[in-house]
Amino acid sequence: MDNNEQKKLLRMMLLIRRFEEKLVDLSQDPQKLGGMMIVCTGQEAVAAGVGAALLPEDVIITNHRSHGHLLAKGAEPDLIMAEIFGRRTGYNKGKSGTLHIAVPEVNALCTTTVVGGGIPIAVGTAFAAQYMQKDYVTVCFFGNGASDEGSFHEALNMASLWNLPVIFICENNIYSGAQRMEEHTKVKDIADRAAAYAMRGEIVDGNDSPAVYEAVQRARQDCLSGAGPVLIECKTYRWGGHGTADQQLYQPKDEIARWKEQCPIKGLKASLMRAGVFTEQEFQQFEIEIGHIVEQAVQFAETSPWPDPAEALEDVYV
Amino acid sequence: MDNNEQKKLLRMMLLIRRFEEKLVDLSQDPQKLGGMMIVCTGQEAVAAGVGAALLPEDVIITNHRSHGHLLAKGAEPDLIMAEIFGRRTGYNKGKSGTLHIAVPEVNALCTTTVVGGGIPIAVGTAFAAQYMQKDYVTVCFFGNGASDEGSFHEALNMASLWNLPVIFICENNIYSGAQRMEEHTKVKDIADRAAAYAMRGEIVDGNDSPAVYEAVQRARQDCLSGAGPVLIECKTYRWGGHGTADQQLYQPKDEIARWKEQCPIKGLKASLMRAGVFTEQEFQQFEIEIGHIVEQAVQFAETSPWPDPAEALEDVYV
Amino acid sequence: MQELTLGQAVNQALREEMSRDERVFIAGEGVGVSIHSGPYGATNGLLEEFGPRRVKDTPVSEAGIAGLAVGASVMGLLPVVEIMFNPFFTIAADQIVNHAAKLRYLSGGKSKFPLVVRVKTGAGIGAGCQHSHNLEAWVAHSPGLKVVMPSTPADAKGLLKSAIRDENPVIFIEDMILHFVPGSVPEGDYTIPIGVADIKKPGRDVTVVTWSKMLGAAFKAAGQLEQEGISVEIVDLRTLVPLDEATILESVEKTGRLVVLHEATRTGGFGGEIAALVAEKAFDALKAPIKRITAPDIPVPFSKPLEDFYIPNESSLMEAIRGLL
Amino acid sequence: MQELTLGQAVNQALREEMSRDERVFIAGEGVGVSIHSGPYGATNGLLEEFGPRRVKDTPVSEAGIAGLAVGASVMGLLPVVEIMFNPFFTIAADQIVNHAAKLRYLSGGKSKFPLVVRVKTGAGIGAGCQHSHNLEAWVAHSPGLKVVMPSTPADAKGLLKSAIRDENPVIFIEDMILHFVPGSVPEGDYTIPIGVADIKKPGRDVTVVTWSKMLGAAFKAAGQLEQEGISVEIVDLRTLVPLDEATILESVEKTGRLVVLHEATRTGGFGGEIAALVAEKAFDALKAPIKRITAPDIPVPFSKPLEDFYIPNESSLMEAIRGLL
Ligand SMILES: Cc1ncc(C[n+]2csc(CCOP(=O)(O)OP(=O)(O)O)c2C)c(N)n1
Ligand SMILES: Cc1ncc(C[n+]2csc(CCOP(=O)(O)OP(=O)(O)O)c2C)c(N)n1
Ligand SMILES: [Mg+2]
Ligand SMILES: [Mg+2]
Repeated sequence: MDNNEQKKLLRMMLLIRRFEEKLVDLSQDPQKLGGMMIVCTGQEAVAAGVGAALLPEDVIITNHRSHGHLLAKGAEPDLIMAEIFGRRTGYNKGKSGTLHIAVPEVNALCTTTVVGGGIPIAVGTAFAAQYMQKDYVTVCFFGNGASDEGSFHEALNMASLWNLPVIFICENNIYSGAQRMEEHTKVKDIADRAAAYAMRGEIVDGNDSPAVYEAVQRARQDCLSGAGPVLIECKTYRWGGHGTADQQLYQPKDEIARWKEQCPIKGLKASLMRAGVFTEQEFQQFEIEIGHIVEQAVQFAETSPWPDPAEALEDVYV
Repeated sequence: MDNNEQKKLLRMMLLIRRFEEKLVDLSQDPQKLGGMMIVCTGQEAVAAGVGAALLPEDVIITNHRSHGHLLAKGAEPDLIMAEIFGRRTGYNKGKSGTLHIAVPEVNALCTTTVVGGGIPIAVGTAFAAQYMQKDYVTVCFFGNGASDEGSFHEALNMASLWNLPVIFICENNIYSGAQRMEEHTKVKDIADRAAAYAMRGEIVDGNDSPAVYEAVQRARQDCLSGAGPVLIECKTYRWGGHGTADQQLYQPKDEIARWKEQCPIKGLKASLMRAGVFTEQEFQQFEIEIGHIVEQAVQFAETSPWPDPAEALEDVYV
Repeated sequence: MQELTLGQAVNQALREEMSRDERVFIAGEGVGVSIHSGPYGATNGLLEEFGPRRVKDTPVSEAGIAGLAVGASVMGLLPVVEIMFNPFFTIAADQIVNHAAKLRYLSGGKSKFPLVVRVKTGAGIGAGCQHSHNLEAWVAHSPGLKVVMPSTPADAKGLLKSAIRDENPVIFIEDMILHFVPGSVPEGDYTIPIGVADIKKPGRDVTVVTWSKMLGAAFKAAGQLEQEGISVEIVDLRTLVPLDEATILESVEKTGRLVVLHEATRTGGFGGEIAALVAEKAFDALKAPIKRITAPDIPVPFSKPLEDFYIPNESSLMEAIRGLL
Repeated sequence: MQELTLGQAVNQALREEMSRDERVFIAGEGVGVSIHSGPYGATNGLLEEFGPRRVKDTPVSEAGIAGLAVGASVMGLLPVVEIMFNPFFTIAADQIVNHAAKLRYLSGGKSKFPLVVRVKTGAGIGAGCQHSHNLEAWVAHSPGLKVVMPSTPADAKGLLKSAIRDENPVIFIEDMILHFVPGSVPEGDYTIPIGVADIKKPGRDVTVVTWSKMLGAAFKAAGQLEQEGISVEIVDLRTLVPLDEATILESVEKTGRLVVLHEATRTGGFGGEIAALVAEKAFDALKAPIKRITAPDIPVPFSKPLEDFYIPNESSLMEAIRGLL
């Protein structure tokens, strides 16, 4: 991955970070934005790394912690923000809200908040690629917790059986709600579950976005060459609670501090600067641009019209 | 396992074989016994081996192919037969029929024909043992096909997480309905799936009843000593079709012939005779006794009263 | 016209649609290589004709099968997947009710999910309550789905072809006893619109609203009552969602009396919906109480006399009708 | 009397039953260590009080959780498991509908399954259709289950205690908005029998049958209509199965008019059952059509004005009632 691409990764992570920090901020004030916000702060390297490895025709299926995935796949901050605000101008006319934003424009075809619910659907979109002999892959994002759902099992077995072009990205952020890994499963590495389907499993440092990018690139080639699906476990950490309403009483403070040391943004920035290809000034330029993008998104959302109540009746059937 | 115990295994296998052969026979004549019979001919070593390793207080949870499991756990042939005949005298007053016979009298607490449906229930009965600090184990029978259901995954993960005293017996008879192993999963051995739950997995020759017995004995000790659950895959073969209505067009004739060579009954009989501890005469004695038991069961069932229609309304609620 | 069983009619519809449109494929447990190799099987012969690319035998994984359909359909394919028996639908329920039915709405109308789920159903097959359990009321109560439940081979063919061409998720429920019952079926590209009920028999004195296998009991009762001078109109819903309210209401406005007949258990059954519709919108026309003839609120028992007791029949229907006159 | 929210009342009932009977344990996702550490949580503080043996946090495995309850209950324990939101019930549906509900029948009455499944439900929480989807009609249509859906903190306490002591599987459905609404709750061992509806407000002119959160809308409408001289009787079902037919029928026989009010979507909703019951058994008393006020047949939308539109309210109820008089 060349320097320019790495800078793009860095910029994308920063965009995700600032976009979601803004959400957390806004959600403190029920007048501005009600409800619980589920954000991926600390995990941006996964979204950015995966997004960079994909082409526009590639499909993503994602979950409740999706904003980063959608941004990295190329969705517009304005339209995501407007959807989160429940406005008519949002990607889904306010029907989805923060939890299920679908962006067919960038082939983000399903965002489901049913834990594990997207995994069998990814098998379907991958099946379609094989059936129509089209050269796209499907990436399916889910968490460590989701890997305990039956849907994970059924889906991975079918994907492997049929050699489908699908990359399963398990974002292991150590928690499933308030339960730590060791409180929801005895396996140490979710990647080990791949063997139960005779599938290749791989562990990646989920805070190292170029590493995520490389792994997904390889997996993408595997998929397109017919070598079958891959399960990639990205080891990372959720800095905040499950959502903004979570006081994180169960999350050890020193654990949080340790992981903050490994901030994916700080890490990549430092590495680029060490290599002498990036300056603090360039970073500040990113901050300014992104600050503008986020402000603009909020303004777009806030000034967008609410849907008319009766619009609720639309879009159920074709 | 001593000779006497081995003889008991042999006798149990023969009972299961003749009992089910009779069912297959009777079902040819819709006047006698309608419907499809699902039998375990060729797989008797699993039922017998497991049954012998268990104590009365141990619980079994089984599936659509259950007659052998129930007989080996100590259920009465007469009362099973009457249930299969749909008579009021059957174990479940005719409400279950061949597919879901429950025999609480011998702690066969759930026979479910929902493939995979019993596995989470076994977690519950095992949980109760741990909760009440009682020294019984739960054995859960299911097939290779069932190991593709999500319920398998959720259950094994929970059992392992909580170290529950439960033995998962996967009877791998190569088929899942009309689909061969390689048509329903890419893994070669279902036992390998245990690793996905950090559980011990083991492969046993499912046509060798003493071997099954030994494996279950060991697993039972593991369970009771708190070493947690075990997945035992018994490699065996379904001589007949899925049920009596199945013409087996998809089952290679030479494959069937090969497996018939490895008949679990023939094998154990030969081994005992080779060891000089068993005679053809003793075997014929078994045949006579068992022939009598089976005839008696059929007679009991045939002469038992049908339930009154309105009895259908009973037993829904306590 | 050809004589086909409902199973064969389904088979013909699948064959014709697969020939017509390359995007159609079928998937499910044993839809290709099956334990039942008889000629009545709904998917019989399709593997031989269309090959393993378009006829996918799956693992025993109902959630996976349904998810396959959801994902394939959003990419533009037209999946027709099978859930072997209605009780196993429960395992696929999340995919169907929370995903197939809702994802279009959640996309703000941008995506569509043109899939069909074929579900086999019904008591009378001697397999007990984990194979026989009519749950059409569940899917009818799940906005985003269409629900079709044919009673004759011709309807099955015409409706399945429409279901496959429909751009929405359609749950297509086939009674297993009807699978073996023959009837005349139009050849060629015969379709019936989804959402249109059918007056299977006109009559003056009482309306019987029914669907699927119970049409037979309705006919038997109507035949016998004719001899007593009672004229029964039989409305076969064929489609539960969208419901053809107009046909039901017109019929009741004419006859002034309604009996709803279904095989599913009583409490919470779809008969309540019909009764509620009529009690609201044709109240003034009603000359007598609305009756429901249904299975009792019990699981389907195995034993023959018990299972026979479970299934509603013409006697109880006739008794109900006589009671209204 | 103490003032508790419904969530706190559930909490108290759990605490009291766990203290009373060692066989009671709770299990579910975050029932011990939770992302919501507030005092309104239904299971708040129970881990601290009863320890990890009796308060089991589970993996995200709804089928597993339900199966745990089935297996533990047949061994004599009294599990109270939680399904976090009603849409996730679909994943547990096979265990609950095909197993918890049917296994007693399949044992010929030999075994019993005294379990409780607590399900959180309801729109108005701004989380969209995969968190909010009222499916009480599904479980009400599944013989072998009892179905309870309380509207007040006191009812929640009294009914949950009865549910835990009931020897049958009980589905106990708690509205998430009600979780935060306070009310007076009797101290100590207060129980309410399952299967008994409650006339929350007597009246003369029209019967409103409702349950759960909609009781609030019924009260608001009744209050306003009182001023117009219209007297509304409010029947709160509290239990859907077994249904208290007598109370409903007596009320309609008195008032001659019926409106059913529920939050679930219209088609196939449990309102149909009530309408059908009355149209059959109190037909002669009816002076006007039966009306249903329900959510429209759509998934629960996210955006505030859309979600508000979805939830039935007192205006549409008042309009319906005025239309009947
Ligand atoms: C089927 C289902 N069960 C429970 C929930 C509630 N829930 C939402 S997120 C979550 C934890 C998921 O953990 P994980 O998969 O690791 O993803 P993470 O939140 O850590 O990103 C739970 C239990 C849900 N949304 N869907
Ligand atoms: C949930 C569910 N899906 C499908 C079926 C239909 N069915 C009955 S047995 C069977 C095959 C099961 O194979 P396996 O688990 O290997 O057991 P075996 O029959 O070989 O003993 C299938 C698909 C069912 N009973 N339950
Ligand atoms: Mg996680
Ligand atoms: Mg098998």
